[in-house]
Amino acid sequence: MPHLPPVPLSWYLVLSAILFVLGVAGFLYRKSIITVFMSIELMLNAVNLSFVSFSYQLRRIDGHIYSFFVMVVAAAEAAVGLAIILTVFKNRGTLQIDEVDSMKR
Amino acid sequence: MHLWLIPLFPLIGFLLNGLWGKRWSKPVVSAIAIGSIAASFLYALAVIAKLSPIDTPYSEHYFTWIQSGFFNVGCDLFVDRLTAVMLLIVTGVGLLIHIYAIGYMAHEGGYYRFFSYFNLFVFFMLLLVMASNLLLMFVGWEGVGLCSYLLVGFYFLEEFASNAANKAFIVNRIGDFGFSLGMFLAVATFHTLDFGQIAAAVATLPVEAKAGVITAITLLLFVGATGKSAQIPLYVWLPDAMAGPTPVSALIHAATMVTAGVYMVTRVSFLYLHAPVAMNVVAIVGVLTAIFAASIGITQNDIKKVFAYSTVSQLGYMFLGVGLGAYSAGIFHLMTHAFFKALLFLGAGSVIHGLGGEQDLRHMGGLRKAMPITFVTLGVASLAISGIPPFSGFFSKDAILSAAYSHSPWMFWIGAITAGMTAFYVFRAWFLAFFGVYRGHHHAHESPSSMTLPLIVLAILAAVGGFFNIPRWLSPAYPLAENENAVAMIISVFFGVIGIVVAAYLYVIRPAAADSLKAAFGRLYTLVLNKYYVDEIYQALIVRPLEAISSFVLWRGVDETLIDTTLVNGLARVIRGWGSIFRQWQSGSIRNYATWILAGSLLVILVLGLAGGGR
Amino acid sequence: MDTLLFIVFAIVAVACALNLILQSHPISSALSLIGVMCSLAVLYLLLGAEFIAMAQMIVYGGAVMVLFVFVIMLMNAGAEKRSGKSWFAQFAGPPLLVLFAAVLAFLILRAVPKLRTVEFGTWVGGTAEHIGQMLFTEYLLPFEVISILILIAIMGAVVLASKEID
Amino acid sequence: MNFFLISLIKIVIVFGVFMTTLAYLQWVERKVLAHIQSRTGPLRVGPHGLMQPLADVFKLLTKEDLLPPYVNRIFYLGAPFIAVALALISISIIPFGPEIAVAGTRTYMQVGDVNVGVLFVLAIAAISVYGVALAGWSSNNKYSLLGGLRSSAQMISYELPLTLVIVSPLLLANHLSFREIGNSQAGYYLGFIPRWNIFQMPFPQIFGFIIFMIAAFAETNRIPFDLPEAENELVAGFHTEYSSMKFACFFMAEYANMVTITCVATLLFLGGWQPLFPAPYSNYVPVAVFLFAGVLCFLHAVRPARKRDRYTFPVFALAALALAILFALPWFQFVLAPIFWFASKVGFLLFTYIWVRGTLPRFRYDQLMHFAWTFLFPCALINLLLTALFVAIF
Repeated sequence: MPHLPPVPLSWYLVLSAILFVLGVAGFLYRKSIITVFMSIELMLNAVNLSFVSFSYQLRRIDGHIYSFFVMVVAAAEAAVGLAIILTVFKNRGTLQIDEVDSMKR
Repeated sequence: MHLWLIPLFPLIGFLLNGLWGKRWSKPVVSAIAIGSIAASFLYALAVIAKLSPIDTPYSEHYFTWIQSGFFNVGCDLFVDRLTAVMLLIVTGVGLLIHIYAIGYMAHEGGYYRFFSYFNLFVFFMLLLVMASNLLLMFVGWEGVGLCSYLLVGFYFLEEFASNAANKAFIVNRIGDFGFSLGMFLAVATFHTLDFGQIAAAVATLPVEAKAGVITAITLLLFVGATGKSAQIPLYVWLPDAMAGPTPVSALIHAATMVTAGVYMVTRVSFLYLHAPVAMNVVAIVGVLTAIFAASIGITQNDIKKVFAYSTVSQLGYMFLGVGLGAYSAGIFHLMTHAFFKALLFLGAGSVIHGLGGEQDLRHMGGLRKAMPITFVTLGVASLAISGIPPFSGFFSKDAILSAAYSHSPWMFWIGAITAGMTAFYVFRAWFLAFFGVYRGHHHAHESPSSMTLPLIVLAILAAVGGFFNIPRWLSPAYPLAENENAVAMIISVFFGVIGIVVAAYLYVIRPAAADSLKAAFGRLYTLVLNKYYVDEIYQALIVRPLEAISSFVLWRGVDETLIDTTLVNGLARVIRGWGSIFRQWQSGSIRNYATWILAGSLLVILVLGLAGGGR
Repeated sequence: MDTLLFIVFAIVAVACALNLILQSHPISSALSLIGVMCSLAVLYLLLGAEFIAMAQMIVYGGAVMVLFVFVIMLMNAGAEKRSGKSWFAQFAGPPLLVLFAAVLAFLILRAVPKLRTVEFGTWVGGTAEHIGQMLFTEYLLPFEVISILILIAIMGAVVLASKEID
Repeated sequence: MNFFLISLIKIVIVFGVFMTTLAYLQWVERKVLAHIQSRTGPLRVGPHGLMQPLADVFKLLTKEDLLPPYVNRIFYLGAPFIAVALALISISIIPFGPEIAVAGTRTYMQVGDVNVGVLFVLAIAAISVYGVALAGWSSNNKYSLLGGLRSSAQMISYELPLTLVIVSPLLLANHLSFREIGNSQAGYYLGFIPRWNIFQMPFPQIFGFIIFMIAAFAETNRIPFDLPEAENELVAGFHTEYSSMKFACFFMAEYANMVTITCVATLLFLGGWQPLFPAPYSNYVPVAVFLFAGVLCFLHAVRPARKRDRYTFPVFALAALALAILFALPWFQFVLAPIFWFASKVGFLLFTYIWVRGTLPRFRYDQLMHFAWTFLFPCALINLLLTALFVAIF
């Protein structure tokens, strides 16, 4: 087994940043409401990773608690959000995000 | 000692009856109401017996109510000799009137509502009496005002009742405004509202020969007292307050609440003693109110109105007493007045009850056979209020008039004349009601025993109440006045007897003479009968201009033109104008918005990260 | 060992995330997201957050994503269509994204240089015991509030989903 | 010895035993079902059909591997592997016995000890929904889709009471590691009632155990909760379109899940490897059992029902007697006794599975969901509340 040097914590943070940016990109370039929603979850996950990383850095578990709360909120958000998506789908018959713009008209 | 239990009982009664009384039968409701007052009365007796002689005030601290900087208000109750007297009056007379109300209210709607309000009133009155600082007292003060409002407007379906309630409430607000200002000034001056601490602070200050800050405080507090205790110029609500049921008039508008002003002035006497100017004002207002109200009382035909003006007049007496520094005399009169005025109202209520709601003296007459107990007890009360020895009114009124005689003779003379007028109008009412021939249509009958029993008890108290030597009981805190003045005594009794004799002559012996007298003084009579048009003057001077200002300046001008048209609509127009430019941004595409958000957060991160946020 | 694990799972996470935004079918995206979450759970374990790692699997993997997959299956959501709208996002998006990533990376590497190195097992703070103690002492109020939030979310979801649209 | 080597050995042992168990569990099931229904069951391949599992494996391996044309290829191929991989993972953290010393090295009878073992099992169980759901969806077949949806809905629904009811023994043990939970159940009340969680004072977890078992039946899609593969409605549910080895994967996953969940039940409620009887007596039990089995086999060999039994039963009898002797030796006793107790409890629970399958009819789908949400969930909640209350008070 090759011996590798230990990973600095900043790599974790950079990974978190990359995932976050990918989440934003998904939000901007995906057209299905569900996928856009999943991109939001991806962003939340990225933020959770940075919480846990900072927790490791500071040797305090507050970051864990925050990410726990983020998870719970994400669960609530998923329940309500998916219910909304279902309702939109029932009303509109479409999941394309650009076609749900009746607030404009 | 658990002083808090005393006001707690009525509060429990209020809560029980108020929350569930509608579902309970009348006996249950009355048992709760009367039981709570009786418990309170007995416990107060026990407390006083245990504490007596109450040479030093006994106080209990429960919790700190307000703590803000130097300002500290505790929820403290305390008992001293003055409080003891008031406690017994409030709970004792209150108990009798509660019992009376069972019979009186038996056929009225809202039975539970009446008793729950009544209990609430007693609770607040006890709080007022036992409070050991001005703010807590003010809670009770406002509370009794609230109950007064609720009970005056008890028949709220009648327009006159709700109008009277509103009038009582609004006029009291004016007084309360003064009271609040007085409190603010007291806080600013003494940094406390606690009676004991204020007294200690005042003791170090010199007596103010001219008007100073203490004078201002006392005068502002006295404005509150004129509102609550119906003195000139704020007396106008009390006669109208007779729209409530008669037990209310007896308890709230004769025996207890209206005397709160006198109690308050006595309670803060240490302030008044440092402000002779204010004391003079109190005395002058008192004596003027006394004769003014008495003169109106002479001409009134409504039996309750007669007694209402009599109350105003007697309150004037009390203020005359406390204004002259004879605090114990004032409290003495407060007590005897509680007995005989409560008795007068209850007797009047008994008559009204017996006549099926008839209140006009011109439609009564000859009732002494039909209602013997009412007749006798009302007679005792009339003798007491007229100051005929040995009835109670004689002692207390004499104490006040003696003080006046030695201080300022003109006040004494006005007081003495008022005493005569008092005797005249009270006996006029008595004679008109019980002598001559019956002029009404309803079949008169004696009231039930639940009503006559309190009448008898109160009659006994009114007869012998003068032998409770209140001035001596209070003498440690309020020094006894100079020796009784025999001259003053003789003169006042003389005026009283004159009043009775004239009344007997005009209304029993030669009834026609009264009418010819009316005709002779036609203009004056009309003036007095219409209460000197004070209500109309207030209407013209205060209410109309206020209405005009409100509707034209505030409503049309400020609200409609300035706020609605200029500010609200104008702002909306401006924003709409700008909005028509900016709404181009509103593309309706979520992804565009997200891009904007991204750009914005990028900006924020750049600014924070590069400009020093990240170290 | 833990370096290797980090590299492997970081690559898996990034690959899955890329797959999420490149796939056109929602269910592929959903599965990619599950992949991201599972690899993140491993990274959490490396960072000593064993409770959070398990919660990540249970809550995200087991509950949230199952809901997603369910909804996708229920609606039989097909692949996406091209859309000509949102011109601003089309043109301003890529440079902004690149700039955003660059700024974040730059700030992390420049502004927070003195970070620890991660060695598995040197600090295991996130045990269930520690988390529980924190939740029920210092974070009691947020915990209770969030439970109410969950309750409301449940009711909201039920109301929204059960509403018949005519 | 170094850590990796020990782990490797343990992995090999556990994997071998586990796979064998899975294979023979199916044989046992067929046999037991057959006897419940007064049949004989597999009999042809090997003595008493003992070679039947091997034959089945060969059959499935050599069958034609059909790939239906309209399926979503990636997910269709991936689903069985997700299912079987997740089903096999969980066994790695199950402890079969206490710490032992082999050749001077102390080790646990467990592949890996995880601090949050219970959570790990729950996490894996939560993820394993995807295998079924994806299989159903990617088959592009409405029966499969319905089966997959039903199955995932059922698993999610029953996960709630399952999780809630697991919390109660955790409260009693005050730990999330299976090993600690097993250790916490050592000892006896009054000298003879084992201190297992189902008897554990102050509030006996017998109700919790029953709820757990019901939810476990549903989690593993077994009768009476096997709605996802209800053949009269859905042909074969989510694996309608699967054949050959991919079908075998689902099959294996189901049995692996059964074994895992019975192991969890044993650890959480039945005291894991703790013996039923106090120390001196418990050592004689395995010996007695195997002796009895051996004698029984001899008796059957003397009076064989079938011709072949004359040769097979003596072999069984010898094996049983050898085991009995093994258990009588002190050192083996030390190592094997916990495994014996653990295995016998798991075996009993697995037998219950089969027993129930042979006895009960299937639920209707709405009844199933109704049962989960309106009965089982409140019961689990009440059980949890009561346990927490008693734990807090005592």
